[in-house]
Amino acid sequence: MTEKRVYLDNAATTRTDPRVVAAMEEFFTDTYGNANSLHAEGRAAHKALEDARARVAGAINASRPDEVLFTSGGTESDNSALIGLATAGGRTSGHIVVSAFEHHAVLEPAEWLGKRGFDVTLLKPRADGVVHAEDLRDVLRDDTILVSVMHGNNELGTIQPIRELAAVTHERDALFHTDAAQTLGKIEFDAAELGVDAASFSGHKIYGPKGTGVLYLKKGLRFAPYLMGGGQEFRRRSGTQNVAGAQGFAAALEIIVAERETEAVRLTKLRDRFEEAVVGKLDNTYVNSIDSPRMPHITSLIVKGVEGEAMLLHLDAQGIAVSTGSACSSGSLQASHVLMAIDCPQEIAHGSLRVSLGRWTTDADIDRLVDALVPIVERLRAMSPVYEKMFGTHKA
Amino acid sequence: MTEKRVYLDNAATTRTDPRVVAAMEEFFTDTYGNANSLHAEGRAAHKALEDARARVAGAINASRPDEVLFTSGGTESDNSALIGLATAGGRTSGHIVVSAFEHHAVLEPAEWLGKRGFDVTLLKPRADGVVHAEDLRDVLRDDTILVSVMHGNNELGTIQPIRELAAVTHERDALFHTDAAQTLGKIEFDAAELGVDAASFSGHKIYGPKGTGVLYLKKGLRFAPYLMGGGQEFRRRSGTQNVAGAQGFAAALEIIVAERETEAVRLTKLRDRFEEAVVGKLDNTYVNSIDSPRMPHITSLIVKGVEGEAMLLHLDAQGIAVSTGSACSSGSLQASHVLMAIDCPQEIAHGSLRVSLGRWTTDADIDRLVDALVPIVERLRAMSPVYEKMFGTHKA
Amino acid sequence: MLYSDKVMDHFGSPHNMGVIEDADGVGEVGNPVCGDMMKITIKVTDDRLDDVKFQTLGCGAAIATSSVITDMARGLSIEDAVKITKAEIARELDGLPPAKMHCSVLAADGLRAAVDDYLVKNGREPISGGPEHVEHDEHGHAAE
Amino acid sequence: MLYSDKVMDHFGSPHNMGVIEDADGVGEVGNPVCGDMMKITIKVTDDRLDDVKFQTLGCGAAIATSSVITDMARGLSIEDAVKITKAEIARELDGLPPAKMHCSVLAADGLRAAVDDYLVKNGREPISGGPEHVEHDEHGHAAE
Ligand SMILES: Cc1ncc(COP(=O)(O)O)c(C=O)c1O
Ligand SMILES: Cc1ncc(COP(=O)(O)O)c(C=O)c1O
Repeated sequence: MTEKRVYLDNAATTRTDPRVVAAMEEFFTDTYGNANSLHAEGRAAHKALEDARARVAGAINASRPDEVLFTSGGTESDNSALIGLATAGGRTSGHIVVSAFEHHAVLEPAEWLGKRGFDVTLLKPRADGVVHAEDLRDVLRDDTILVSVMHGNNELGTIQPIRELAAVTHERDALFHTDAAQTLGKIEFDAAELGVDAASFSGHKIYGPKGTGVLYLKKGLRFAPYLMGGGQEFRRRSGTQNVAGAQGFAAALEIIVAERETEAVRLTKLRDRFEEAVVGKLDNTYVNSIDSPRMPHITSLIVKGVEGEAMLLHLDAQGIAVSTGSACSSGSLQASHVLMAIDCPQEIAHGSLRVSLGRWTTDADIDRLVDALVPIVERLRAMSPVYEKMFGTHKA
Repeated sequence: MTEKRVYLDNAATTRTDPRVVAAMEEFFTDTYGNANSLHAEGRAAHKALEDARARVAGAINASRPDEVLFTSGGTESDNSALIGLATAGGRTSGHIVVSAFEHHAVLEPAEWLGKRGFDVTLLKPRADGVVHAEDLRDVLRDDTILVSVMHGNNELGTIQPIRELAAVTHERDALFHTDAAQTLGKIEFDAAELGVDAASFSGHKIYGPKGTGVLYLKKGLRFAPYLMGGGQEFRRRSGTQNVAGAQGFAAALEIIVAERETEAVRLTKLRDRFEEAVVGKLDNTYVNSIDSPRMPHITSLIVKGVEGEAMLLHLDAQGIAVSTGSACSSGSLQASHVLMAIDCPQEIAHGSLRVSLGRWTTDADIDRLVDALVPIVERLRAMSPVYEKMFGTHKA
Repeated sequence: MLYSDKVMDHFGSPHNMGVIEDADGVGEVGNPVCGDMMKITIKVTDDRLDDVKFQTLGCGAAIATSSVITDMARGLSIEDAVKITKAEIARELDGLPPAKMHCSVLAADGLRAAVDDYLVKNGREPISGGPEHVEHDEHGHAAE
Repeated sequence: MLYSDKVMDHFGSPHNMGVIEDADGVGEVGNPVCGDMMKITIKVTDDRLDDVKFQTLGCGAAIATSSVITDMARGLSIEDAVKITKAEIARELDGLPPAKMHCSVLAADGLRAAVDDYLVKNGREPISGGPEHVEHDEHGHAAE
């Protein structure tokens, strides 16, 4: 990599902010105790851990610090929330609703529960990329125990009406969990205001360290711990606490929350400029869910008649990192389940491109992307045996 | 903390070695990609991850790198091994044997399985702190599917005859898992030589970062992933990989393995000197499992007629960090299940003190501990309403 | 599991440690589950506690609660002394970890036993009403 | 999911891309599951492949396998050309990720289809024996 890279895959992971790295440092070699030890080293670690917890609780407006459990990431938080809430108190049956375009870290435990006595409904979002509260209401039942709908979709960028969805869920006395890995710090997350019972977060999506996450779990809920052992985290998540990670998470969260409003304005402008440019310059190209409420940092593009991985690899060769929901990119044979869930036809879903902006994205980066992408698409379409036939001539 | 602290609780957690911190640095801010992304950032992260994996595989003598799965710690490795191996392929019953003095990260998933159709036998170690192969043979059955016995006990320091235990287990066509969180880098761990099917490791016990671990899983075993989602780690452990953590683990492991033999000699000397001194100066005091094979870094002391937490707090006030298996120290009302498992009477189990040495432990540290401990014990015994009655006069 | 500074002060430098040799009342109590043992000796004049001393085998909280109850009880009438509650002891120590509350009960029980012993020795009826009910908080095992 | 340098070379600068206008045989194949589409055109003299060109809609592997098979097939007799296997294509590219093996099949199928088309157009029997069996490797979903 000689020329400066343009990293536009911030929805996949973010660079750890150097301020966050600095904030973690002392917890490796200085305050290195086990937070459960009684001696001074342990008490110092415990204090650091609880300090991080209180700061996270404050930033998401939890009602008390012990509603915040530190985990190893979004996946663990999701798994724990789904299975821990569903099976609490030894429960072995009940109706669970998850949206069809959840992350696999929610879908798979839902499926796991479905194989073990629970009845699982996959609720489809509408074509606008949004799960509508009316649609949820229609599938809720008397025996519904748990609903999980993500706050922001990682591929489309769409924001789900969590407050309404939680309210509808609560009307039926079920619990509501939201996977907020993508929204945290990008749009407001206020646990009390949203009225959720549980929420999942991931450190590496907010310029924090990988391998860190948080599960917000409202006080007083019955919960079966997923990681079992020493009984750490108020007996809700075992394993020696990662104090440096917790401090890193807290630091990352405070920074992103402090900068949120200005960043949202800045990124929305960049995103809109990109979308206009690319749709203006490429025909048979559109932005998914463009009219829905969206997070500022994600654009999901459909470029008809090309395959996503091919675009991705050409962009990469030109120094630009993006991602795609195309089948081929994932080692799977099917295009992204997210695009399928909004009824994007399989053929054109293969032409999806996700561009996700971040803290260090500049105007120049967007220009470079547009300048690189247009000829790449034209070249790939020219290579295609079916483009002319299917979509007519492409722009000169 | 004005005077230099003496940290003798290395079995609880270790200080991250500055060399390990240095090894992780670039993976926060430089090679920060998602190891599953196709672009250059992703490929670089992937390369770093696979490099770490290969180094870990080499250090534990795995037969191939993909036998090494990165996890969030010893607890997750233990939970995953027990539940993932027992429930693989949808299995819902079978006989499982775990030793009675396993870490709770093994005992709790065993109990969880016991409540869900599996039949669990808790195999007692003998009074010498060792699980004997003959005793295991006696409890194995035709329907035994899994045995888990730890490599080194975290409280007693005793080494279990894993090779024999695994062989006896394999005679009955069951799988063998060992929790090697305490032994890794302290005594040799050779997966092939030991003949185990699965093994758990924890980064923060080997001067690596907290929140990192490894599950060794022999190739070809059926396994139900415990963390479910994106299908990372060869579809055996989901969650965006913690590349910095994996590199930190690998660096920590390579360092500790390289220094193992000289450290073992050094620490054994220090430990033996401590044990002789303290038993010489305090009557009614002995070392648990002193004649059994033990790891170099752990001493488990029983000081009759005093309570462990009181010793611990007084030592701490004098700048020395140790731990205890006493009930009171843990927020539990029962003394350590490990001491109970070797039939240590409850009254004297309360007087347990664990001293665990580490990389930075010096001769002077041991002297300070002995000099501090003797008068503390004498003072506490003098405060006791029952010491004279129960144990006669203490040394002048 | 964090102790307040006050607990640590009492633990580090306990008050009134020892045995009153010519005690008017002796209370010996123990929590066999936890392994704590406590002995309270009292000196009484006109049904008022002139002196209170303790011996304790136990954890930091056991020692601190023993120490603080001797301070609290000294100079009180025996009627008031037996009314000292678990909650008051914990308050006096700026709080105790939930798992340690049983230790404060033990201290109160020891004092009551000593007062009763004094009364019975003097041919009077015991007044303490027996040990305060021990609530077992939710406990678990060591986290490491 | 890492591609070899050879795959990336063919993908970045594909060989023999395009359509032979007066082709003697045309093969059009597609993998509807994956969305790959491939068109191979051939020029044949004395049952020998003078020229082979491709058009492909698909991922990096689809493009690279198309490109490399045109190199491999050029100059071969039609008998030898239809014998090119999935494994040979992968070997020629220094390997393919397991999940991408189906793309190399597609390339071989395209070439066979073109040869058969040439034969049928000339009133002869097709010789390819049809498409090579597509083994579906174990696939999963995106990991992110
Ligand atoms: C919406 C969503 N949920 C969950 C996850 C999983 O989080 P992690 O990678 O921290 O396990 C991700 C990203 O990977 C995500 O985008
Ligand atoms: C023997 C043993 N197993 C498992 C664990 C749990 O490891 P971790 O704290 O990394 O989850 C520990 C230490 O805590 C241990 O000593």
